[in-house]
Amino acid sequence: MKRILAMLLALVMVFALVACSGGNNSGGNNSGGSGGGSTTKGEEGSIPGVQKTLTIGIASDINELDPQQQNDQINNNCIALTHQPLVFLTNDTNEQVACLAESWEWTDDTHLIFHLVQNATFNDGSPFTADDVVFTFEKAMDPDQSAVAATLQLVESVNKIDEYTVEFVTKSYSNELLAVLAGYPLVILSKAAYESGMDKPYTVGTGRYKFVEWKEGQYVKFERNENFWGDDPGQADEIIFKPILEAASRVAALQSGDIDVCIDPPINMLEDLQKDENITVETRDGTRLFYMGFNCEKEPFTNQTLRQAVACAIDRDMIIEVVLKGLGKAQTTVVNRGVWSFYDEMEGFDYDVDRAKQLLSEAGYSEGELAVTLYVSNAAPYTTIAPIIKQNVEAIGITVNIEQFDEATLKDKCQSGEQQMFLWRWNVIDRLDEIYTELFSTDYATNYHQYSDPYVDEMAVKVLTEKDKETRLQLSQDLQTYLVEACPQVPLYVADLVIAYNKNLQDTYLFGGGNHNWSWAYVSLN
Amino acid sequence: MSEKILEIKDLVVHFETDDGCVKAINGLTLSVGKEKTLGLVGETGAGKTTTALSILNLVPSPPGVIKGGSIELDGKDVLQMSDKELEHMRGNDVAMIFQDPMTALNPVLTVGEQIAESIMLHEHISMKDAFERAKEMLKMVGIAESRAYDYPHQFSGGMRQRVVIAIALACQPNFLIADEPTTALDVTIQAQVLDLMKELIEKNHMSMLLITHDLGVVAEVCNDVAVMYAGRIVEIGSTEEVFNSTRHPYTEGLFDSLPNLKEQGEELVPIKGMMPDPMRLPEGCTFAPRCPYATEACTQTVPELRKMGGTHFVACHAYDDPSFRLRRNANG
Amino acid sequence: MIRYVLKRLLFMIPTILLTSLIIFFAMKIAGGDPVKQILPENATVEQQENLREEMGLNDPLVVQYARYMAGLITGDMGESYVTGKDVLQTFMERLPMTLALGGSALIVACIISVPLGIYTALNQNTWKDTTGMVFALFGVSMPNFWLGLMLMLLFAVKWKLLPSQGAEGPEYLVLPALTVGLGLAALITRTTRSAMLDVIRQDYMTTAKAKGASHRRVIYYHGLKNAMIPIVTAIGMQFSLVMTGSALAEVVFSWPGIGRLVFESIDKRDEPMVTGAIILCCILMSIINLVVDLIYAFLDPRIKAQYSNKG
Amino acid sequence: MSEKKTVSVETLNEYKGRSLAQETWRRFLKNKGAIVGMAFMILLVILACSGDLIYDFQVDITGFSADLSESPSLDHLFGTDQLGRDIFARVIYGTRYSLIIGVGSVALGLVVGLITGSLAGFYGGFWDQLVMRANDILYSIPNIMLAVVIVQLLGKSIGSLLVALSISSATSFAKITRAAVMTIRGQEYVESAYAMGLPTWKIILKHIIPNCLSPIIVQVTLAIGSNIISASSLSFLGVGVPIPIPEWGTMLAEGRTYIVSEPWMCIFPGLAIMFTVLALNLMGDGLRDALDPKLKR
Repeated sequence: MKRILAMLLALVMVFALVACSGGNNSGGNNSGGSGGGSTTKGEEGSIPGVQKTLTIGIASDINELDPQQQNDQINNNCIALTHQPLVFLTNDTNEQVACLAESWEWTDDTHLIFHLVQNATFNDGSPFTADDVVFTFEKAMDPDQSAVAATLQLVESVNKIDEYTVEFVTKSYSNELLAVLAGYPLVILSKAAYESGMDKPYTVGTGRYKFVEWKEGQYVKFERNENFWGDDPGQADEIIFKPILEAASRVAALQSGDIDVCIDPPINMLEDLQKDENITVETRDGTRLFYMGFNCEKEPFTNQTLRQAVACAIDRDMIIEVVLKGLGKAQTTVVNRGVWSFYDEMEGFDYDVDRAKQLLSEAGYSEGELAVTLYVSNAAPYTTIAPIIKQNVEAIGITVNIEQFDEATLKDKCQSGEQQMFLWRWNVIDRLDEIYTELFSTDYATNYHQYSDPYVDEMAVKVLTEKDKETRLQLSQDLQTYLVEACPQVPLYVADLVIAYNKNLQDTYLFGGGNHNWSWAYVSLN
Repeated sequence: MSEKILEIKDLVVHFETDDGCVKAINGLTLSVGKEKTLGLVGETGAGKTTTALSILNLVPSPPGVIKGGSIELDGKDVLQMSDKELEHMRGNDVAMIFQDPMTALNPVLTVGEQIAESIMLHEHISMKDAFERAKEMLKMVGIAESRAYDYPHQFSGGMRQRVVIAIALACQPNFLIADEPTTALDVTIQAQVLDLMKELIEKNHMSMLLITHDLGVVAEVCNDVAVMYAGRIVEIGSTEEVFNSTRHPYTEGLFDSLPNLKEQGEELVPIKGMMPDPMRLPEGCTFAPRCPYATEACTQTVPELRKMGGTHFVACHAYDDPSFRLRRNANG
Repeated sequence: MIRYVLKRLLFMIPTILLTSLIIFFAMKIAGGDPVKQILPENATVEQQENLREEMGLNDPLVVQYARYMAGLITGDMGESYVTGKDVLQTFMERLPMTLALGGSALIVACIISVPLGIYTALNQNTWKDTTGMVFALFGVSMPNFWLGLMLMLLFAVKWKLLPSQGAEGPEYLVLPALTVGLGLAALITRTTRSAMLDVIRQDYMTTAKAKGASHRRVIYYHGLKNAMIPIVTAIGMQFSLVMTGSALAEVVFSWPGIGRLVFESIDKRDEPMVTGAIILCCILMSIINLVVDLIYAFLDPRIKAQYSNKG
Repeated sequence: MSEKKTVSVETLNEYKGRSLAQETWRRFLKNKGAIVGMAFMILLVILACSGDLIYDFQVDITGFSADLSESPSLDHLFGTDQLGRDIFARVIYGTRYSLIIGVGSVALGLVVGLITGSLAGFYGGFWDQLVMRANDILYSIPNIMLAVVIVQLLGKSIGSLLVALSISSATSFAKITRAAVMTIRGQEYVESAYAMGLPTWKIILKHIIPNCLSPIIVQVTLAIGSNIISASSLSFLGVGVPIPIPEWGTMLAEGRTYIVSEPWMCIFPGLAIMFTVLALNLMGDGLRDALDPKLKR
């Protein structure tokens, strides 16, 4: 009996040992002897003066690397390394420039022709041709195979004209189609890879890096694509994305040198980071608009004047000061600052308690009569914004109860219209339809405002299809003025993008909304 | 008088607890001769166990404090020994058998290990060799060698006490302290264990201090008897002397409270009252409050041991009056 | 003994059944609509309906549960809504990490606590006792996440001695293990102390001293061997505390273990992952309890005898 | 030695007529740590009760001022937080929430644990199986995960937090009660009470509960502390006490990103938690020593 026990204990020990070694050597069998996701602090890679590994500490977990099965920013950051779209969105002018397509033209209202680059290859060495493009989009348009089919609703078919020319047939002209095609879910996949029956065929792309491994919850690792077809390949030998969800931990990891880049450092830790001589804190104009929305279908906010009264009660400057320590910009309009046709000159509803009280009585309510609930996510910054809004709105005599949910629940509740007021954000870089259609068009799933107005629906389509730039600008600005007056939401601020990194980090390609492209970045050792 | 193996002089042991000072032993003097067995008799709480522990210098401290006196073992004062000397002495020169065999054995070690430990510690041999010796010891106390691998809970009370005896005798000490070795056992087993002890002591030429409250056991095993009350010896002498010419009223009380099988129908005479609170011992003779013979003088001073002839000593003021006789003796 | 183990394993079945029942229905109620989670927000109603039918979500809950249990028996616990990965496989990938963390935390805790417990017991009711206990209580008096952050700021950021994040080598284990271990120290110190207090008053300790064993030997050989029984029991009884501590440390130190998996899945309402992980946790804990009981038998021959008598 | 102790205590009781409670109290008083702990807890209870007299919830606690993120000064002893709220006021006012959560969850757990534990211990058989299996389950799921699931299920509020936290306490109370009941049930005085025809519930109430009081009292003090800690851990995971209630754990979790720039925002709530839990633990340890006859000297 003792022997049996001894064996059992031995088993337990072996188990524990395996566990330990499993923990210790995970991914340790990789090139250069560097541990799976560890930073090779100061270790030179194959390019002189370039640190071998670039490690990026990210704020949320990567959950999917199949481009068409997702549309999360953090996954897109990874996909941007390994794949390329037809057209590339620049981060300064918000224009689409050549990438896998050399040039393109609308031949008429329903035909868009792309001329493809002829020397491109996938990271497995196979050439890139029109077949891959057709394959990619046919797959993308099939709702059974793709999660982003809805973004291509306008496209009827994609046809191969010759080896390096493809044609998109659309239902109508669209100002936004190019921008859609620049999105990372629609990067070009390798038809050959899919047909070869390989595991994870979606990892084969034309980008500067190659997928190596994904240790769930730990890191995703990429290595430089030595077969890259272009003339500006990646610099760092490896790029590693490491999810560190706890913000304070992420900053600590940057300061201790365990990561080279810290995405989303908490605003209140910036001062300390700025003092650190090894760290650069970069801020640039953001594209993410935070707002408080009303449910326009549910009492009492079916009342437009009441919505305006609440809007007037909110002190945006205070919110920016408290939440962002000033690193953000207030705005009146619903279009994100920086997006083409952004127009902020309308009168709107600035912070004015007297006006708010007056509007409240115009809306037919007396002070102290109303009690409303505000749904918020239990994450930053909403937990900080919510008490301010509560205080602000209660100052005009409307009691506010805050209810907190996790984001998934909050989304659900907002979609089904349970909320009265809610806090949310919307990131838009260049597509107006992402605002007019997705936020304010009748019955659109992400229209959490439950806002429905035939005029807005009609105008949204006009803005999308109007070819004359001047007219379009006018339409868009009129629509903004209209929406601000209708007041389905109180735009609070656009937060600046803040990112902290090793001071030797070079060649970053950052976007104000967070869709960064790290293909060129590296840590210089000089 | 023959040579002494143990001489205790004026031993004072107190327990200094938070509640107050418990005066367990208050100037105890006794001695045990070589190859002799002394029976130490007294009520529960008289300080018998403390005396035994003092001999091994094992009075738990805190709260126990040995305030004064000396304990000479073979001429060496135990109280002056260094830790090393003490460790060497314990188990090797002096061994102890404890009252309750149920708790005296370590439940998580095999009995063989427990016997062997003592041998290993004192004879500096390997555990393996010691274990073989332990088996022999088991055989000596009448337990099959194969049971060396068993744990204490697998033994009955009498068997356990045999194991305890085996532990005590493992290193052939020349002095054995047995603290009520049979109290916790069934009557039938008691006799077996006593016989075994007697036999082994004679065989090994050992001396023994036998602590008990059973006067029958004393009569059977001991050469000498010391009667203890509230931390002092009140009467000491050869078994014959103490039994046949009892001098102290307390000893008399002990005999009177024993049922006598020969004279059926005789009423038992319990000693009235209770042992005094060891924190508040009465002035003078500590037995005075319960003593049927007590006089004014008894509450004044503590009586010294006085010689009553031969090796017989008694501590009682009553003998200031030369004509004093205990009732028991007067009648008998 | 084998029969005893088998019997215990059999006893796990109703526990697992009940757990799965409760968790399954709880998650069905709390989890929200899986279809909305899998499909993009702008999916059509038709798409949603198709998927719902395909996943069998239109069946009564009881049928869904039966189907789930059938899967469970064959080791198929479904796929994550978020990553699409197999639940069992994901759990098994994370399991070694949690075991490594929990195990080393226990070792850390024992290294601190057992000597401290003995020390305080031997000095009962003195200032040494009080100081020792306050020291032991230090870790349990603050939330684990907070302790972890403090340790990280000191050891990783300020002194740059240890890595702050991740799980790529033994050195990465130090800070999380220390965090969890300090949290457990109070419990083990307390148990050790009272077990030792109990043990040092036992007669067999006097027997050992009377044999001539040194103070050290008496305490560490005779005493500790007996005191280990309540200590191991306490650890076994509180294994959920180890898991809780690890779970929080995993979040702070980005340690890819089960705790983090569960929290993140709950946050994303990844229903199959949460349901599966919690059922698997339950099985894991039952096995750990069994192992603790066996260790217990190993330490205490009286218990061992009981088992062999029973079966 | 052991006989000596019994004698001295028995005689003491006889001479001075001290009850067991008095004896325990006297022993408790000898433990310095326990006294400090108890004094601190009394202070906290006073603070918790008087919070409303000193502060106005709307103005001082949830209302913010222009003094954003100020370091500790004479005006603001503990500084102010990111919304300009006085941290001293919030910590003082928060006492009640932390205590309510700690005490409330333990009380809830205690009631459930006592009832189920006595049922299981007294009736055995089916009840015992039922309670013990339920305990097994609750016990095989790590507390914090269970709590997160429960809060998720019931929605984020103090009430659901109480329920979530009480579950882990309930299991340990049920276990203690059951074990105590099972030992005591077989004892003669209970059997004689039974023989005298006392109804079961009365026997449980009169004979059994008082006899398992001491482990329960100790467990209560310790559980209050650990539940306060658990509450803050839940806040860290985003399912704690809803804002803007100034519960310590929430403040600590909220303030953790300010640890470098404005450390006072999390240090003071952190210290409040630490001292409270430390005090409770010292008190619990003192009680354990005082109540356990084995551990007397």
